Amino acid sequence: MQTPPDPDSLLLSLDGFEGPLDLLLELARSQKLDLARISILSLVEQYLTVIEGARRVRLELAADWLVMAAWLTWLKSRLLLPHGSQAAEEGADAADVLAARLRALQAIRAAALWLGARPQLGHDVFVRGAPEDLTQTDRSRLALDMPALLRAYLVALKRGTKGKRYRPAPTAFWTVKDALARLQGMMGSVPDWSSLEAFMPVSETPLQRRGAMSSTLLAGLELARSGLVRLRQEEAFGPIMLRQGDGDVTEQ
Amino acid sequence: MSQSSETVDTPAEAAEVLDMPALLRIAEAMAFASTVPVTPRALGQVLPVGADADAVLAALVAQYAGRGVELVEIGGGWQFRTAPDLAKLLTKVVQVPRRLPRAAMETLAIVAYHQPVTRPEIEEIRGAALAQTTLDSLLEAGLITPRGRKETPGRPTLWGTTPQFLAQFGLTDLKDMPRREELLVETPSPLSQPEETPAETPDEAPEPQG
Amino acid sequence: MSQSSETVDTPAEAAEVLDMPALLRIAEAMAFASTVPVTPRALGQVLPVGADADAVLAALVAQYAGRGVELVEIGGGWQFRTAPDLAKLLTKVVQVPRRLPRAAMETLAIVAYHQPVTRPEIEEIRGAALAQTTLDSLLEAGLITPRGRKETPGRPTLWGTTPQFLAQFGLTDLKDMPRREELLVETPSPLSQPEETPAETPDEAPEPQG
Repeated sequence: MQTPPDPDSLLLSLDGFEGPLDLLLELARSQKLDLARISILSLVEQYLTVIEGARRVRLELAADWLVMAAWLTWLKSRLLLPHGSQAAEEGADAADVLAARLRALQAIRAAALWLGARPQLGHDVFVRGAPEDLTQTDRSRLALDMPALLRAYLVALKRGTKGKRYRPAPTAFWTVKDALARLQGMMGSVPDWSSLEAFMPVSETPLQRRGAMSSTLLAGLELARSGLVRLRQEEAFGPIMLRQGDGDVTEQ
Repeated sequence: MSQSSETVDTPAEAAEVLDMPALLRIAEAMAFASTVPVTPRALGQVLPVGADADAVLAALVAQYAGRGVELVEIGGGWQFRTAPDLAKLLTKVVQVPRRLPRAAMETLAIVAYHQPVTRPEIEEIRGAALAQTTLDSLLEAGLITPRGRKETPGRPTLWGTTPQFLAQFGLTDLKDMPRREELLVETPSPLSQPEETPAETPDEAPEPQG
Repeated sequence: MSQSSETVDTPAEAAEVLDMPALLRIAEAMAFASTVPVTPRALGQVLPVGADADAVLAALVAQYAGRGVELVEIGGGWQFRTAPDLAKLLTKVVQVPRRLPRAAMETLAIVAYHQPVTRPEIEEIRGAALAQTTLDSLLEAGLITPRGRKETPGRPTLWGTTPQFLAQFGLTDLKDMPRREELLVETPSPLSQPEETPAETPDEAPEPQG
């Protein structure tokens, strides 16, 4: 049996261990190389000594360390029992499980070392630093399929029938109301027969002009009905003349 | 021997300087791994003291002459490049078909179902203005073609689909397209040609089959 | 070989098939240009009909043996890499990322041997909690990847290694990793061999996706 490592030296580097299993493995490795033949009991005692020492110095030990300590205390009590009892069997089984876990961790640690020792890409070996791209992208072809065409058609129809369809900007027409106001306003300043066109506003388009013509005619007829104006037309399609009326409704 | 002690420290290093294959290995690895062309100056910093970087690079160029990759000078440095005759052989053309923009797809669908159809009619059906670029892209792709003019004021161009359209969609005939009635659960407000089944319209148009 | 006139159309093509230096040029250029290891199958598609891609690759490996750049087998294909002994010189000019810390290397080893494996299982084997930063660093390096979920309560994510893992450590296959018995210098335990033998796990683990 080799002498166990100085617990104080381990205590100083407790933070360096990745959990209780890591510490146990380190203790086992310092005890004997052959993990299969280590004395679990002696390992348990070493761990408990380390933790006990650590608690004296630092009270705020991580829960992991203490849970493992509690379990190992239980294991130690079983391992100390004489052989043959059921409790001693339990202890032996638990010791086997612990040994197996340590071996598994040992294997993983060895695997990590094996991996780390390999020439690593980007660390020890390098691939081409400036690779050439020998692929060309041809986007000349069209990806067309019938479902997409039909979907597009339905979307178009839906939009078209939603009243959002294209309409020309509405034209401002000269209303009868507008024409009435204008006629009444101009009446006093027109002494004799004048063409209906003289009472029309300036129109921008022929359509607007025709609209204004009919509105003014309607307004003139309305005023003629109450005798305020008199209307006259010499021939079919000829110019319509208008003058101020005298209240006589009967005159044509 | 002691005279040359200023430039060459030990006999072992002197041997290293003179060993051209070893220098070529270093230059080769560096030119390969470097992300930028390797200048003689950069190589000189890696080679043992006393080695002639220019000479090493020249030897490396000679070693790779006529091979599948060659060391070529790029902007004052040296870099491995695929031999031009092999670049053609190794270049893979990856077909990435384009999708038509949504507006073009809708326009194409309307032309297919309503042909022969004018641009204002397309706008009326879509409920949106039709950009000239959209029409142009369909023309360029050879999917639509003019089919005469409509005898209405302004005599607008009538549009129809092409044999290329049928080929692109894997159709033998426009009649293979689903009928409008099959597509629509509720018939939308009838447009300029209400009772017509659009798929049958091309009968009077030029033959679609190529 | 020229007798097989069915496969070889002209004498010129037959000559091309037989001309090993020309075939080596093609393989060389392809392996240089490819960002991923070149498989014999991929090379075969570029070589003239009748050429033996495996033989060409073997000849190319021999041609580059001992040089500054070597052709090595990685994950079922072949890739040019700088010779490992030149690392010290090259790291002067090539940026090298930080090495993975011990916790990350051990976690990676556990994933490699026990995949697919859950995070709680990794923590169980290491006997320590797995820091988020450790998992993140392995994911960022592209060395591990999720492989679905384990059908147990909580459905924890299963982890496995990637093709990048093989590339990073220069492995052809997960089977290249040593068996557990080879890793442990001790003689195998005569009494209690645990149920699961971790070193055997990779054989039944799913093949890494290509």
